[in-house]
Amino acid sequence: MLGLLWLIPAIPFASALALAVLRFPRKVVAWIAVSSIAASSIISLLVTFSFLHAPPAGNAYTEVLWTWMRVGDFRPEIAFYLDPLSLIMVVVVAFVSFLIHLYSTEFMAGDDGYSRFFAYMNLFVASMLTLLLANNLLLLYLGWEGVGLCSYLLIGFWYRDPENGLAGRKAFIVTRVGDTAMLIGLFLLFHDLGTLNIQELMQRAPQHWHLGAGAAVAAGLLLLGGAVGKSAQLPLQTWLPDAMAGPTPVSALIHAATMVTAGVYLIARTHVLYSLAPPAQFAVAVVGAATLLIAGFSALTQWDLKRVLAYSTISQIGYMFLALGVGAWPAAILHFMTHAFFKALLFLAAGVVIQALHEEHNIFRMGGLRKKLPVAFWTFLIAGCSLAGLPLITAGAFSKDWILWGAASAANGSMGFWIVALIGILLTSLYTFRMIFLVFFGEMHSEVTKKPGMAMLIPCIVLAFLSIAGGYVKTPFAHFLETALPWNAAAAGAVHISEIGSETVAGLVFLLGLVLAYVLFLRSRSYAASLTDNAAGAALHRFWFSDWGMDWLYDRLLVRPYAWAARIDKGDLIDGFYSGIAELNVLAWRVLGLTESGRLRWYAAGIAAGSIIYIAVVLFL
Amino acid sequence: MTEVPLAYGLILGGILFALGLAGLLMRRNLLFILISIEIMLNGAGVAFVAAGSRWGQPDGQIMFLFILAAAAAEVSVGLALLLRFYRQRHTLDANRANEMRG
Amino acid sequence: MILLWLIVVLVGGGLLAWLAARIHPLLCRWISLAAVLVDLALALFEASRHLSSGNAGMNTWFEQVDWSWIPQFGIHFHLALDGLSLLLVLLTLVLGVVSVVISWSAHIKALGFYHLNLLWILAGILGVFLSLDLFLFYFSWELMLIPMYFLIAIWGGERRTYAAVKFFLFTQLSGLLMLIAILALYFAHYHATGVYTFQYTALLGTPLSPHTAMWIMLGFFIAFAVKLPMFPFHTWLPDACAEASTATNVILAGLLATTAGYGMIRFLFPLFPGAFRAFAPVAMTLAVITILYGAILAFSQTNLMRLLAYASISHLGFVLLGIFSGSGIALQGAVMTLIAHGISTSALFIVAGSIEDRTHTREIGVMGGLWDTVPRLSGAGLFFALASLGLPGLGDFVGEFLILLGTYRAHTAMTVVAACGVLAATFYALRFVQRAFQGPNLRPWRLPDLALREGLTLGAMMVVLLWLGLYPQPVFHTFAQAANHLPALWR
Amino acid sequence: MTASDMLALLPLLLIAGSSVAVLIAAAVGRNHAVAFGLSLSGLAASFCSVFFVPATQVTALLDIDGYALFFFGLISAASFAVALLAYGYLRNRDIDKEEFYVLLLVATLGAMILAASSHFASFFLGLEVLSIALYALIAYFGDRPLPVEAGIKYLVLAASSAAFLLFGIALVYADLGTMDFARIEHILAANPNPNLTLLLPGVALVVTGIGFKLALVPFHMWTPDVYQGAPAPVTAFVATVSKGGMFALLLRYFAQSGINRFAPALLVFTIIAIASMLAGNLLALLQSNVKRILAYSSIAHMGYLMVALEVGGAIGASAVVFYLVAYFIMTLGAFAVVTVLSAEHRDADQMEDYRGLFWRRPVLALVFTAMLLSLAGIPMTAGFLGKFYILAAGAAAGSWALILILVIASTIGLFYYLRIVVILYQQPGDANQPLPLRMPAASLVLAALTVILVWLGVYPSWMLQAIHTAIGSLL
Repeated sequence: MLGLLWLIPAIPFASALALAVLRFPRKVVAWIAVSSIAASSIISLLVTFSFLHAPPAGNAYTEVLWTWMRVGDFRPEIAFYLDPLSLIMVVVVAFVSFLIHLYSTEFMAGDDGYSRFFAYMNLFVASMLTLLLANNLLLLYLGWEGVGLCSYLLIGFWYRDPENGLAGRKAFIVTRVGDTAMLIGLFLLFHDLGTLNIQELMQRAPQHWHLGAGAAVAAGLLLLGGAVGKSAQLPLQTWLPDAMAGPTPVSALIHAATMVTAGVYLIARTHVLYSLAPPAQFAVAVVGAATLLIAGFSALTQWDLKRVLAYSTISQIGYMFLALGVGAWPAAILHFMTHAFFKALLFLAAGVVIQALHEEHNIFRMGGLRKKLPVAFWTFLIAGCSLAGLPLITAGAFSKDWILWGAASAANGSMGFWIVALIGILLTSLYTFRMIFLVFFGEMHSEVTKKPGMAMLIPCIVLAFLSIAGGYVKTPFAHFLETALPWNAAAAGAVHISEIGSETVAGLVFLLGLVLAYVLFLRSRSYAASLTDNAAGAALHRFWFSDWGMDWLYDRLLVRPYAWAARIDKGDLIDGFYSGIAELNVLAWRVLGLTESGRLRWYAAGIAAGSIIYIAVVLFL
Repeated sequence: MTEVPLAYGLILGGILFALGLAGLLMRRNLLFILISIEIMLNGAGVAFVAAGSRWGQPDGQIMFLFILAAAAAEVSVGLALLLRFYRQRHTLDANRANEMRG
Repeated sequence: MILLWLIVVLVGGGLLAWLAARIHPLLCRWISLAAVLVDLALALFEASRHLSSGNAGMNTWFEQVDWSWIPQFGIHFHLALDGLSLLLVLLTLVLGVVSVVISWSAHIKALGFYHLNLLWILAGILGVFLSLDLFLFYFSWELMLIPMYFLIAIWGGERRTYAAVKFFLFTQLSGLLMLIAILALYFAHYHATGVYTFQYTALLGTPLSPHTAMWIMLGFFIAFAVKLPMFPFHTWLPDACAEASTATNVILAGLLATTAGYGMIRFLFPLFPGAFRAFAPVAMTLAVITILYGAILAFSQTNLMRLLAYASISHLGFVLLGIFSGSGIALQGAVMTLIAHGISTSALFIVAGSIEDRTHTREIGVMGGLWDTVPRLSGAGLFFALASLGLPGLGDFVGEFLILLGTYRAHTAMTVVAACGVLAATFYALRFVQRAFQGPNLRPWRLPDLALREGLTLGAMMVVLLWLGLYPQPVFHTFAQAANHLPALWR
Repeated sequence: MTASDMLALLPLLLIAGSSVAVLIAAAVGRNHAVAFGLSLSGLAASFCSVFFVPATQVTALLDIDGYALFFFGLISAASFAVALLAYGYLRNRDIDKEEFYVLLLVATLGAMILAASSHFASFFLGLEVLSIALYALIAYFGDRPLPVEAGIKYLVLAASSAAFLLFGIALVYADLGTMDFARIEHILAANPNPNLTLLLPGVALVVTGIGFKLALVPFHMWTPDVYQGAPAPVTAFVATVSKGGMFALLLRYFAQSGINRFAPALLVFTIIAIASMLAGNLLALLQSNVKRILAYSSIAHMGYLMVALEVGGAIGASAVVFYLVAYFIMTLGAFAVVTVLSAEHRDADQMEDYRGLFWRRPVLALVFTAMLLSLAGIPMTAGFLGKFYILAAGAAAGSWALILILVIASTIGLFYYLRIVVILYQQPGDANQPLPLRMPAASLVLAALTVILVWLGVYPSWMLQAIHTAIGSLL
């Protein structure tokens, strides 16, 4: 059964190829696209059962398809590696992808790029699965770039509006900045350890590098560079809000559930490296902590429903990074899973709302949709609660509380991280309920023009179920991940705080956020408005709204100088040198041409002068 | 008869040559230019004779004869061309022979 | 003998095609196509014969032709084939087929003469790849220029004269410097051994003082650097590309650069190992500058062909970097990049040419929204733009990755800067895609999409790039065999 | 003078004889065809005689060695080609044609004497025979202004430069007491520290005379005017036979008189070479008259030859001779094209006359292209091998600076050759191009020249062998 592994990415890839090259009627397109992902999901489930039923040796299975290249001692393979970590990721990705594909068949029904859309989507799934299953970093990089590409293509899917294209380009370029760092990281790893096979790397790293070795730190930081790019973490987070220009299912699939968590996966996958490089791991935690705060504040100020969700995603991935940074590996993965469920659901439900209101994105023009779109409301509410961390019931609460506790008590935890994480919970709760209250409560501002069909509702309902149930697997989950990601709950962290205590505090903070949101955005909106009425408040609002001015900064510091340098040298200044030589020759031609005056006596004088000069030369030189 | 020193002969030839050259460069009339060239050739001839006398050989004088013959031929062709030139342009000004330049 | 036939078929085919054009244009096209296809078949036959045997390192050369040509100078007509030449010969002929096919329906004045030049330049390029006598090498090297000059000067755009003359002057001057270097080596060898010979194999290991070796190597280097082209000798290429027709651009950007890379690999290190090493830091610095400079300028261009030309310059900087890095892996990457770049850049020029055929413009500002009307063409453009920006899974990535991987060992800082070149490639490639294909179709363009012939050509090139990207082993295998023959190869 | 001497002089005698024959024939009855036929057969016979004439020193004046015979062959072949060109060119003109052939034969004779001269006296005689015939040839169309102007310019300058030459010879003679090249060498070799105050200025003045004929800088200024004014076949003759004969002499003088042992003399040659290469090519850069371009280009080519001359030795001498052969072929070819395209009232010397030639007469355009590319030194042509040979000679002697300048100069030169080539392939304009005369003989010449051009460019061994033999007798 495990032998079917290669089919998991191969089927979507084949389907993408077919959709790109051949032309089918719409129904067939939808059928091919969805069934290919369904097939992948089913195979992934089969593989899971097989894996659980008869675990392979070492609790890991490698399937080599072929040797990619053999150049000197560099011999990467096209090979897939299955262990509990990749298994969980694959199953979640395949399954969520399936649901979102199903949703898309209806959501995109009216679009003239139907086939193109699904080709891109299938290609994305194939790349994502390749990324997860890769047994070496080069193949992982292939998937990594592949998902980046699909992200670019899908953000700019509605290419007629140049804004969308620019957003896609920004996303691709910003993530590629990170990718370049990662690429250099690969060179470093190969240079020092002589392989890019992940498992070999993990074995060799402790042999070659002592704890805290400079090379290990450098490698960890370079890979972190790739991770922050892909996962939209500080300082490369600026692309994700703009990426919301893509169709909503794309936001759900790529920019919430799957691709953006690739960075988390990468760091988890190479966790041995980070264990060897405490400064790098600390950087991961700091990045996560800083991002979750910054994005949380930004989320508070957005008026675009999808941008709120985008900042929320950044913030949640910040949690995952924090978990990785402090060493609470399985917590990060669990949060990835629950986040995949509830954030995908939030986007899908938001998509229902947006489509129902005729492409209205502004939450201040929504309101009172509770009655008109009940399914959307209830599923959005469930997902929102999960996101904000409604204790005991929702999946999100389980994973987040785990991270919170880990932030304090895990190997590298500290009180500071715990407090930051706690503030994050307050912010999350606040912006989540702000969103819910503004969209579904209060007065109606817009007419509902379209009711969702079953293809859109069923995925929402399934995901709503998962957003609640997904958290109950925490203990078997940790156990299952044991071989891939060791988790020592009793690790002597810096701060001793009981798990129950931490959870209780978190629950209270959640409630505080809920109440605050209720007061500010449902009971007395004027009070919220008065906060931004004064100059300082308005400035702060603008500052947060513009993502802490990072876009502005990058534009001035990097984009404009580059464009300026390119523009002034458009005509290639080097060519001026050659033109100068040509001009010089022409000048010489003109001057010499004067000697050809056509005058006989001048010519004779030339002869006389020449002979006199030569006589002088022979006599005096 | 005492021998004339080589230097005297050469200097005389040189002066003649220089005079011819000066005429060539200064006169605008083509006829005078031809005459100047004759003077230059004769200057060379004098030098030859002087050189021949230094070595006691007839070669110098023979060369002088060659020069005379060649000069005569050149002048005859030259005069014919001058005639043509005058017919076409009604002048013998050498500066007018500048239709081709550049 | 097959080696000789490879050249003779093209030369003869060119003449025949020229004559046939007076009878019927189609006959001329078919003869040209047949000639290139026959050649390709011959080359493939060679490949199958020698690669399947797998006797790497047993024979120095797969096949040789060696006749005395001008005995007074010790000049031989010496052709030989090894893995490196084989790869590049195959690339040449594949692109040759492509260039004949894409000229198929275009209205071309003086059709026969056009095909004569097309086939003869291919013959010249084959001569470069196959020559083992330095005189013959130079002979072929220069002979490539004339058909290329005609192709630009007769079938080019508005400023074709300027472009053609510029091309010719740059390459000629640098070529003559190489000739001087060849002669210097020739006499140095004579003084050392008392034998007059231009034979590559004999000249290997000529004892030279470091000073002399450096000067002679520079003579070779400059010819290759101009042809590559390397910063700051690159300015002829954008001008040439901006004026040349599509098929010409395929050869110009896809093949001429390859000859330069080939020359560096074949001659520079094996003949002057010491000088090569001493010069490597300078060359690598120039390579890195080339990479970045090309990428930045590509970003600012508005003429599509110039954009692609600068992009091509940037990619070729990687080749230079790989060759001079002194790493076997990077060298393999350089060969791979030569091949992949040959295919992908040619394909981009074909796409650009197809756009120009339809819209009659090369200005990307005037295009826009083409996806609406020519989705297949746009898709192809996207695909090759992605190849150009180094998307993993396609051939270009494999080459550039290996170059950087290998270079890292030699020079970390340069690798880091060069890796930024990969990033910069994203800027111009995406800008091209965006300006040409995306955005609103304002004009609005209503154009025919790819014809079957164009579609098949581009499709085949996509398949090749994917193949190179996912299973490049045959290429590495072939070159590894050749690498054994390069003495004291890059350890 | 023995019978074997007479036999050795046969090539010269045949030319001289045929010139007399043409004169007599013309006296009997004017007939263009007869004069043409007689000249051709004389030239052909002279060419053939070269192959069996024994090498002999005929008096102190003429050294009919392998080297001289080689040049006899080259010169007579070139004159043969010029005669063929002239036939079509003259045929339809209202002018006496027979004297043209007489003058042509006499000029050829002069050039041949130069090639065989081993003595200053024969040098001077050959020079005068050549020059005086050329004055008349250049101004052959005496009723037109340009040829007459060209003739007068050439006459005045040639005569005055001859005066320089003679004065120089006189100084050398005064110093050394001999005008025989071989004896000069002998005397110089015997006396390691000669008195140079007379000798070196003498040599400089001799160089002036030679430099004028070869159009070396700064004695070059007449060249474009004469090239432009003279009828195209005569220009071809001036460019090839006249310069070729003179260069043959220069090489012999250089190789045999031991003049190359004086550093100042070599310095002069170096200056001349560099100045000629650069000035020649730069002067032609944007010139719009094809004949003038070819004139300037010939200055540069003489500069290249000077580089090889200076290198000396067997390789330098062979390079000179091979390059001269190539230069003869491509220059004749280029002027043949000019001739073929010339109309009755004027020569096709304007750039515009060539616009779009490829589309009207593709073969002619390709031939012209081949000639121009050969002049530029592109492979597959004799010009390439010539340049290769010169570079090889320079490299052998280690004259890196000189060959570097050569390379730069020839790149500049490439520019204007390409300018003409470009014009050939442009779309024809509507300018009134001259309606060319029909010239089958000239086409034959072109075909033959093209074949030899490519033949030498691809397979030069036989020629190299012949040159090797010829040089053997010189050194």
